[in-house]
Amino acid sequence: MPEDDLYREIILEHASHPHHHGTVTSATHTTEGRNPVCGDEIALSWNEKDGKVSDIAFDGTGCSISQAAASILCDSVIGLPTSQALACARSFRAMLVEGTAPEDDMSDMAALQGVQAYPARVKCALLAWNLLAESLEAEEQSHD
Amino acid sequence: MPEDDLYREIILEHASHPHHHGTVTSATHTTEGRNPVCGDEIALSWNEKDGKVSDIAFDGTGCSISQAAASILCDSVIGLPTSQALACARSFRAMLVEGTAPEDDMSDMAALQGVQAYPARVKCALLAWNLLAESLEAEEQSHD
Amino acid sequence: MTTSAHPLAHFDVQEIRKDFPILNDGTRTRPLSYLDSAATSQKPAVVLNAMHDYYVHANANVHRGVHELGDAATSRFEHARHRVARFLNADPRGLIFVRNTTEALNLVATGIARQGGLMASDRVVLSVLEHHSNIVPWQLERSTHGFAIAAIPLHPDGTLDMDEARKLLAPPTKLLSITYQSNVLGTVTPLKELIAMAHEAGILVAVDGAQRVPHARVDMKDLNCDFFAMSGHKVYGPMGSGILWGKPELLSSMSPFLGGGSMIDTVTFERTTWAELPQKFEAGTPDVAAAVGLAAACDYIDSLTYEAIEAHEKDLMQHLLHMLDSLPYIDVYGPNDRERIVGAVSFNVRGVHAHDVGTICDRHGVAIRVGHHCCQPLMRHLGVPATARASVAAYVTHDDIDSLGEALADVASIFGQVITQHTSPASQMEHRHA
Amino acid sequence: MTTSAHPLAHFDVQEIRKDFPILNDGTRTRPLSYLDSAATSQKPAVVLNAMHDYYVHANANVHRGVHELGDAATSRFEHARHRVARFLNADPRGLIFVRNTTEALNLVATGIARQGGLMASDRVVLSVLEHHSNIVPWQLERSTHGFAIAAIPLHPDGTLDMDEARKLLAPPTKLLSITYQSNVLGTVTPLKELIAMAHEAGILVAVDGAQRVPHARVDMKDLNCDFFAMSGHKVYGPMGSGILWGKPELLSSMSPFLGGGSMIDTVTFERTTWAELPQKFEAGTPDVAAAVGLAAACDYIDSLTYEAIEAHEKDLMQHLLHMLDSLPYIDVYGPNDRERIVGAVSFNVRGVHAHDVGTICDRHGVAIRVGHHCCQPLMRHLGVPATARASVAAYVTHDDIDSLGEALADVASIFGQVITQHTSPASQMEHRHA
Ligand SMILES: Cc1ncc(COP(=O)(O)O)c(C=O)c1O
Ligand SMILES: Cc1ncc(COP(=O)(O)O)c(C=O)c1O
Ligand code: FES
Ligand code: FES
Repeated sequence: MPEDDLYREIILEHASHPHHHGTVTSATHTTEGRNPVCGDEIALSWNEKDGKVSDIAFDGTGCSISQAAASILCDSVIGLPTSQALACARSFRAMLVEGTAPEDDMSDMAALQGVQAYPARVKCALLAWNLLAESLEAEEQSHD
Repeated sequence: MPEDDLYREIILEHASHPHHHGTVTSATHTTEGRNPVCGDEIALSWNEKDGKVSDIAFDGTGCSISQAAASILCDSVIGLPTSQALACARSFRAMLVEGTAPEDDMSDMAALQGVQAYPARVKCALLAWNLLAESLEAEEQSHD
Repeated sequence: MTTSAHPLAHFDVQEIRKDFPILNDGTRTRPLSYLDSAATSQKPAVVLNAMHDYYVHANANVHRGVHELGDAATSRFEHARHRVARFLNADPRGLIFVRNTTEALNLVATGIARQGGLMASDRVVLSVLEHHSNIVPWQLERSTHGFAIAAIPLHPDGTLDMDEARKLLAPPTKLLSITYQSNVLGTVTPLKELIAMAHEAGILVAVDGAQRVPHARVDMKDLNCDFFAMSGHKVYGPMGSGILWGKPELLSSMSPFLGGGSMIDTVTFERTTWAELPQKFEAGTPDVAAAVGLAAACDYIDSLTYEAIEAHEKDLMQHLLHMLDSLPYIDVYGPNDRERIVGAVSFNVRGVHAHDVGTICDRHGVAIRVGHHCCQPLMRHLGVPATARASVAAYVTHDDIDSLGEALADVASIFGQVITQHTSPASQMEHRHA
Repeated sequence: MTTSAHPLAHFDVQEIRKDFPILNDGTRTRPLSYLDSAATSQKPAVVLNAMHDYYVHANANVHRGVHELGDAATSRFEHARHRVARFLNADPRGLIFVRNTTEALNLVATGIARQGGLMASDRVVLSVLEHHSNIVPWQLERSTHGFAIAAIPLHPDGTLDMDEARKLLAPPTKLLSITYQSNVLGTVTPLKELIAMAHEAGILVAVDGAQRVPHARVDMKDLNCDFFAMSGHKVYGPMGSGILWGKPELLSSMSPFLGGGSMIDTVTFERTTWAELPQKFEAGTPDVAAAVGLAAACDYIDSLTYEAIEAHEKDLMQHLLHMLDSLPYIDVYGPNDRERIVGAVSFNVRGVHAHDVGTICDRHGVAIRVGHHCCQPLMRHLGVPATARASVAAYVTHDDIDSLGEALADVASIFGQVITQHTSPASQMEHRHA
């Protein structure tokens, strides 16, 4: 086995000790979704304050990829303006779907790049990220 | 084209000028059936007297093979004891289904031997003959 | 004979025939003039190879695997879906793989009726042209849901009575299901006009496209029908391949058709919820090889181009109709304007049963279809129990049609006496001396 | 590794592997251990060749032609029907070609319910073991016809609670539809006992045989069920092939399933009558190639003999279960008596999601299935969201199973920390030093 392109240390670490696991109290936003292939579900809850994601958490169970991706998501967008959080979700999506190289500021997100080589698992990595993107996009549109 | 193995002169003659076409008046037996492949129908009617087929006729339309076979049927069994008529129908069937060589006394019936080479047309040749056989077999059983 | 005379000079039918293994079957003892493509087309090697390639490199069940072959099978299957969708200029989410046109039309009938979309007070409109596969599915649902069925009548030449159509496309009609091209007469229905009329009255339109796609480009966006059914096996694709396309928003609100694996979201004994489109309508293990083969058939048609196929087939039909019209003992069915007869033509040898005609053609190595062509109501309209039908395809040649002409002359000579009874002596003479 | 140790010494798995092109795919860059045959089996060359041969020498539509190819196609199709009927020791009149088990079970549910055979006061009995394809078809008919559905519960080890079965096989139950062998647990249900109980109470029995036919001879006369569904693609046959067999007298009195060509006698818009069996249930152009391929698969199995396949698979399952039971971090589902686990086994790596197990196995070239296996009620019974499943077939070797063992050790080493949390230190040690 070559150096692991999927189950990197950092992923396993996030999966076994996820950050921001649980629900945000009195969240301004909640959303949940299911990966239809496996039936796994993830729920996101966050607080938006002054146009920023002031707090965020995820709940639900699933494979290590989906859990790590959700944990990394929370780490990555907490404190960001919502527009930047959305941009972040879009870069992540582009990295996995279109194969775009990860940007410099993607930090732990880039660790999931290896998922691209596992078509059946892309849905896992995107589960939480798609939920966030869809929710922020819907919000953006309603502001237009 | 070699000498015609299907549309022999005798078949065409029976088909264009069928013998015993119509219905027998005050028939003791009537039966009708359809070839499911084409939808063509034939009706047979006959009189049984003293254990013999004293009169017989056929009605309905269909291809030349079915019409010739019905015409030849009427010619062949008229006047025969019913048991012999049934034997006749069975020999005919055997000739077409099992490829048995025609017996000496089969006369015009043997002209239909060529149908065997045309699987899709065997049903045509058997249409009237099967009707007769089934009817006589049912009668035989009810006498047991 | 090549068709080098027609405008698209690069279309060489002899070259095309090389693509079809069955047309070059060395084990045959006599020639084959296959004029029965409307029943099922022959398959080019590229289609057979695509299926074989799937089995040898990628065979697995789809949508459920996390293993390499499962990924490969799923990706080939979904690629096929997108390929066929592109072929039809259709939204791939609405593209459901089925076995054939028959299954596609049953899917529509069941999906709508089961959802409560066809009730006792409603009406479904068909036409007298329809194939049984666009009649019986509606009757089966009628037996449970009790709606009415009406059929647009035909003019004597088999064209639709558009005045009657207009009257029927009004309340309580909920749905029009109609053929795009008659498999018996070769005529094309005025579908865009019918669809506009129907939509104006809030009526859904399902199209039986089985006989159209073999002969002309069909474009879902342009046509704007609600449902479209076709058989892959009639367009150079494999047996067991077919398509139902439907507008995604309609399919989403419909009841599923078959229940089973892949089409569900969650299952409990109390209540089950459905998967998203298109999986919702693809229960159980699909025939991945058939889908892959159909996609290859789309590639094949596009490589020939519909323009070239249409030009070639038009030339063939002219030759065919000219031949039939020149034989005094032949009755051709359909409009007098022969330009309107496309891809297939029905006829009878006067006084001779169609099955006898079929058998004699077969003895000349000419494969035509005889019978009611699964169109008993149309046969009743034409007043005949059966017809003979010759149909063309990209690989058909003038020679094939000339062989049919010879076979028909043989029918005339074998049944000469019968024909004489049905034909005027003058025209009979003409033929005898031809 | 060959299985020369087992009694049938002429069974050489390496020779058998040569029959399967995909197992000898020179384009692969890594080995393939295909342990997912329960999803779909690989196909031997004889099956692929039979289909190709059909397309190259006999392709035409069936039942309607009077031409040579039509005869050839019809005769190959009907020969296939008789071949498969002989394989199942079944009356060929009751043998209907379908796409897969799912379609077969939908056919039974629709045919009975539409005929009025399942009404609001009736009950259908299933079991908690069932695949979605033996649950959802009944629910779809329930939505129209309103009958009740009940499920025979399971003991904790996944075997049927026969006491509860006995109670349910009584009025108002009209029909029992049940699996012969679990696709998740590999257990075989006491079918003959259930059928006897059901018949005593005048209850019809439909059998989902999808997972049984790959592993053992099934005999319709001996089993005496009323309906039997199977997938050809799971028994070395092509995708798109499957069978519903039913007692002819029952099928004759049932409503048709799909409406269309070939299944009718006469059609008018007012009233349509049905063809005789088996055509009544085969609407539209069938997939002749799939039927021909399935018949070739029957020939293939008979050439290997079920006796040899069973002995070989029993040996494989012993090796597999021994390996799984020796790994302390593995939970195996099903009865403790491992002899009762046939053809397939489900397990989980404690603390690790089944999809992660599946992906790591895949990286070792080991194809297993992970997920709910279209058995969500059974997953709920087992108290897990998903399992990993390994299944065997004639072409599987000890090496394939050893590769799975290595992959599982890799799972353990990647997820070591997680597993530690879920496993006792002692057994954990044992594994680490193995
Ligand atoms: C027990 C059982 N029933 C039914 C099915 C459904 O088979 P298919 O997908 O071929 O319709 C399967 C396989 O997936 C199965 O294992
Ligand atoms: C107009 C038309 N509709 C429907 C069908 C049915 O197609 P299939 O038998 O492929 O379901 C056919 C062909 O037989 C047809 O010509
Ligand atoms: S397997 Fe369910 S989310 Fe990854
Ligand atoms: S074709 Fe109808 S009986 Fe011969």
